[in-house]
Amino acid sequence: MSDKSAGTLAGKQPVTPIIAMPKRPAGTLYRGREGMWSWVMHRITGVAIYFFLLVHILDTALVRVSPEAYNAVINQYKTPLMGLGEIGLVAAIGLHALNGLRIILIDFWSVGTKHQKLMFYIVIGLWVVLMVGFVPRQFMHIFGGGE
Amino acid sequence: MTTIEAPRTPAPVRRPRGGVNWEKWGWIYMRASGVVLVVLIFGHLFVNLVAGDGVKAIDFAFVAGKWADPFWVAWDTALLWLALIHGGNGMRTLINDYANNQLVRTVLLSAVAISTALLIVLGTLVIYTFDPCPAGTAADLLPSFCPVP
Amino acid sequence: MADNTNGADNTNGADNTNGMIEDGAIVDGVHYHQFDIVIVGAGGAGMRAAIEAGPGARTAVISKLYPTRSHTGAAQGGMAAALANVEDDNWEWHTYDTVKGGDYLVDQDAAEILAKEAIDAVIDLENMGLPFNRTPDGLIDQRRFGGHTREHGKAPVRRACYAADRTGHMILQTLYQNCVRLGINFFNEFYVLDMVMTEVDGLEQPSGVVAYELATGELHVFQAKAIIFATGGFGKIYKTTSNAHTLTGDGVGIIWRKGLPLEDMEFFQFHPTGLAGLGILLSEAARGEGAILRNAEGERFMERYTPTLKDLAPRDIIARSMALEIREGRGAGPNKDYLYLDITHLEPAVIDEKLPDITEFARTYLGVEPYTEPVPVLPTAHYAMGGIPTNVHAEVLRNNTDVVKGLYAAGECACVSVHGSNRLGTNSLLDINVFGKRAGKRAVEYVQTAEFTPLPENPTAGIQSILDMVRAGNGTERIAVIRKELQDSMDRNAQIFRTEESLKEVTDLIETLRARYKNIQIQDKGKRFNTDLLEAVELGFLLDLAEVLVYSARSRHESRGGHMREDFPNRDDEKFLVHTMAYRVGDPESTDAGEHIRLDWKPVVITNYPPMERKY
Amino acid sequence: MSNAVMESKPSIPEEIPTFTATLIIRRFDPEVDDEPRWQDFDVQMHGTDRVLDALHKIKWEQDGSLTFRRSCAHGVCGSDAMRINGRNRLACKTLIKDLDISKPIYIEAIKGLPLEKDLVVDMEPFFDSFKSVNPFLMAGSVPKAGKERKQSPVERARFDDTTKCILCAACTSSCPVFWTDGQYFGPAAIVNAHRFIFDSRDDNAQVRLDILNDKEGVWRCRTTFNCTDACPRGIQVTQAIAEVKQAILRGKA
Ligand SMILES: Cc1cc2nc3c(=O)[nH]c(=O)nc-3n(C[C@H](O)[C@H](O)[C@H](O)COP(=O)(O)OP(=O)(O)OC[C@H]3O[C@@H](n4cnc5c(N)ncnc54)[C@H](O)[C@@H]3O)c2cc1C
Ligand code: HEM
Ligand code: SF4
Ligand code: F3S
Ligand code: FES
Repeated sequence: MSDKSAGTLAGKQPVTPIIAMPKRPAGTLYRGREGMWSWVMHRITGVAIYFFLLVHILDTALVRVSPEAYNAVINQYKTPLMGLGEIGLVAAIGLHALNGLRIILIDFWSVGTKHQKLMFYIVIGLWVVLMVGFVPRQFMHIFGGGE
Repeated sequence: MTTIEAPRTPAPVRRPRGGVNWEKWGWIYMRASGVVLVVLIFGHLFVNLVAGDGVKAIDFAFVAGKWADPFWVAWDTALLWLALIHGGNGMRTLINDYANNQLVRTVLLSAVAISTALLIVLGTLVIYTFDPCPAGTAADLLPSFCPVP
Repeated sequence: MADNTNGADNTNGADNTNGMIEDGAIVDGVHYHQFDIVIVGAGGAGMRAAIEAGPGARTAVISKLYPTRSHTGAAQGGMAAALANVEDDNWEWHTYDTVKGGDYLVDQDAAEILAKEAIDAVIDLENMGLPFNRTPDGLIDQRRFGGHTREHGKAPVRRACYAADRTGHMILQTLYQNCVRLGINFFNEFYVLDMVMTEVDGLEQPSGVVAYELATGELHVFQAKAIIFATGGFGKIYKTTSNAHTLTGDGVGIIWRKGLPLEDMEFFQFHPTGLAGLGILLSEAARGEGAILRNAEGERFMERYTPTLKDLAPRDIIARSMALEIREGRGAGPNKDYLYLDITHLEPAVIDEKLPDITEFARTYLGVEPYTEPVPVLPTAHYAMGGIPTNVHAEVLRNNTDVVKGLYAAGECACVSVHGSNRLGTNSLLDINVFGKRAGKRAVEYVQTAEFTPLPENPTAGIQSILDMVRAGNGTERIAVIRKELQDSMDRNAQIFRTEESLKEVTDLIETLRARYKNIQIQDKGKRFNTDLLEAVELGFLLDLAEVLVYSARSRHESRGGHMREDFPNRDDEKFLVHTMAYRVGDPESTDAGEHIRLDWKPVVITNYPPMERKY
Repeated sequence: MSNAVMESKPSIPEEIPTFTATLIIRRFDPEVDDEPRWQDFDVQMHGTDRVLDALHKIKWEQDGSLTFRRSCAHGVCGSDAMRINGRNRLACKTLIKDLDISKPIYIEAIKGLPLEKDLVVDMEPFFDSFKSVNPFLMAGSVPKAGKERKQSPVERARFDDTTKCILCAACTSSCPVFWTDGQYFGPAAIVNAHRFIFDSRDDNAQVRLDILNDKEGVWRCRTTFNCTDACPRGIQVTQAIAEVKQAILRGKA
């Protein structure tokens, strides 16, 4: 940094401090590490899956109404847009599930807390593998030829 | 000299415990169900989205075909119950964390409880009262094992 | 905020005609409280007293810090007691070491009590839950410490009971935990700034204390039958010090301003191993575990000064030897102005187990890796041997013989005197426990029969005028500047080596600083959490205490323990085997210290150990 | 002459060049402000200076009304936990040079406890939680008069980590669960319960386990590890909480 404020050195009179710039956050975002971000992610994915589940049960319930109704709705799942959504769903479930296992290991494995960061990166790694396996296939299914 | 009102907060009131320890059992349940759910969900996703033609393959006939097998009936029932209670309990924690207003909290908690319960009942009914070959439906919509009318 | 204040806005008891105001009353914005015993200070000494007093009498502990923030928590090395758990030892040897360590200025009856009751003091703490380190048989483990020997100086002995290198932390926590267990009333972040005295039968008697509540800026008067001062030390008169920013000697200063005497103020201990440039302490425990002091040439220079005890000689001797090494050009570093503490020959596992904190200090603050590099160290102002004179029951003395009824002092602020002119390491944690307990016990006995002393007409007048002076002051001086000038000069002129010349210089400076202090201005004019205001008040105490220290030092024409006069390099038992007693007299505003300080002398109690030459 | 040695003393800091650091501090004066505001200060610092030194410099040379708690200045008293660049740290243990000084340093009070003034928060709720876990030895046995209770070094080591706690609140006020409603006991209280639950001399572990088996007890911990990361004493806080959870599940310490 520059030496622009050498004048503030041990001066007799107080240097009037510069009043803050107008827009500052009310408070800074807490800069947690792996543990905190994995939790944030776990929460968000958990809620997302829950809401998906609600909808999913409702649509499946249409099988009791009539095959036509069910098929009409389920066809919506087959549009490219929903296809992408399904990628999101799998991504969310994948993260939630893998991280859920990490949490369980932290809780029950005596040295789990010690390795939590490493396990976090393993979760991310496995998740990437999962997605690499799933995404191309899903693209094939939704965009790919086939009748 | 005026008295400035003491800025300090009163001690939080610790509510006495009673009845079932929801937090503890909830905690245990989340983990127990979690492990099982991994198998159930990935099995479910694999069969529905990956195997064969993926999502494209899903239709009434597909579902009916699956539920003709008691194995998949049991699988989906377990999935339904475990996942909904898991998710519902997760939502309960979240609401307890963020809804500070007692009224809002009660409303949200009831909403989650009701929707979870309702859907469990609904889902279970659907699985067990499912009729794979409802009368008056075009045969091409039905699974192959349905008697041709 | 008080843990247990009776918050009711009770103005019914607002009747001060008989000097008794009901507990919980608020009169003219001042809160009134009544307790049998009021303890000022929640460090080791204060809380040890509270544990004795709490169950026996209505007790309040008033502390300017949350109890667990007290500086007892910074103590690292250990607490001495001749438990003989690991090797042969007995309290009589401990007494001898204490007397000799204090260069024979120790009151030997008190030292005997200290050493004898040490054993119970340690066991009490263990029973209260303190997690001492253990021997393989499950007993309290002990380690070596400077000046503690077997058979009257033959060889170092393992006498210090310890919990890693956070013994003080564990003592403070354990005592606080037990206060919580007993439900002691704490008034945290209440600054006691004055003691109120009322004339009874021609004698000034303490009737209460006045405290400033940091959170609200309001005053509280605590009327009490017995008052125990346990406010700790005042190392902040020096710049390089192991003491906390909050150790400004308020309690000692209050007693001084009441015209009561202060004893042996010239004796201040400089601990040999402060982190160079910072003053943060590296415990003597390091040397107890085998660390070695080295000069720039890597020589273990203490072998030359104290061939028997070497690096475990008492602190005054080591600190002086270090200063000599540097003066003779064997200091390390670019300016040849510090020395090394070397623990590189110790096993990292031993270091981690026994000295984890201090190695971390070196790493954090100097960026030195103690496993592999020697740590730069320098003596640092550490401990006030002097303070409020008490007898062995912790009762405060009015003069050489008479006690002030209902007034007690314990811990570093008091002078019993068990430390004489130089305290042995680990004897202070012991002191606070032994004499804290005694103070608490004695106070309970006293309040059983004593009556409240009526409060005077306007108990807050004294402190209110000081607060008004500081708040309203719109002069040109900043407190930080005055404080820094004081501390710099004390480090230069009244540290390990002193001469008439240097002491005169700092005396003159203090007189001008006292004048400038009247011309200060603070910037925070608010009521809530006004730490600016309190720093100003604390500075007033620092100036007073520095003045007494220097004044007493000028009059002691000898060298003894922590007081080393280069112009009088020898100990002079003929003239100076006496305690200094300083009184504030006359006009405190006068610019010549001699006009408002009077010195007197008090004989040293000698029982078994006639003064001898001090060799290690 | 006699003092030549001492005069040139504080040489170590001098070797390291000075630099200017900008601190942006979240201020709040309850008697004036409705809301906290940010204020910038430039200070000249040495390489070995800590954030606490910077705050002192501001208070002593620029603005005396800046308010914060501090005492020991070397990380053992627990007074000065604050949020430095978004993380809970002790100001006296954070060296300026270890922060990225090309950017301003953000300093604000710890989160989740009522803000009183500038960097000072109300510690009462924190200490109340601490007190409510019975943080003191409750031994059933009476030791032999004048003797210590025995405890082997192994038993002693079992709870060593959690005896280091200085009650600074860095952990509790870093915990996202504690921020939500402040009802959770918080990691510090659990750490101090752990210290006694696993002390072989204590016979009332069950009492504390029951307390922590509460709605606001250990089960609210979601293993976010912020506490462990924040603890200036290096206590493995999350590990301690995990051990308490297991002890409750197994019904034995
Ligand atoms: C770094 C360091 C290491 C040490 N290591 C050892 C060691 O290993 N062995 C050993 O025996 N000794 C050691 N000592 C010395 C010993 O720790 C202290 O002398 C002793 O702890 C003092 O205890 P105390 O109770 O008298 O005071 P403190 O613990 O300092 O407590 C003073 C109390 O008074 C309160 N107070 C002060 N002023 C006011 C006021 N105006 N109003 C209200 N309350 C007030 C404070 O809030 C505090 O609670 C060490 C000292 C230091 C600095
Ligand atoms: C695939 C297997 C799954 C595993 C292994 C798993 C695991 C977990 C675990 C261990 C927790 C507890 C986290 C904690 O206490 O910190 C949790 C929380 C949660 N789960 Fe799951 N889960 C899975 C599937 C699901 C599903 C299908 C849903 C939605 C219905 C869901 C929704 C939630 C929610 C909302 C939470 C609460 C999050 C929080 O409190 O932070 N989970 N999960
Ligand atoms: S556990 Fe660590 S962070 Fe928490 S209060 Fe104790 S010392 Fe501070
Ligand atoms: S930050 Fe909070 S969530 Fe648990 S791991 Fe620590 S207590
Ligand atoms: S000032 Fe004591 S911990 Fe920072």
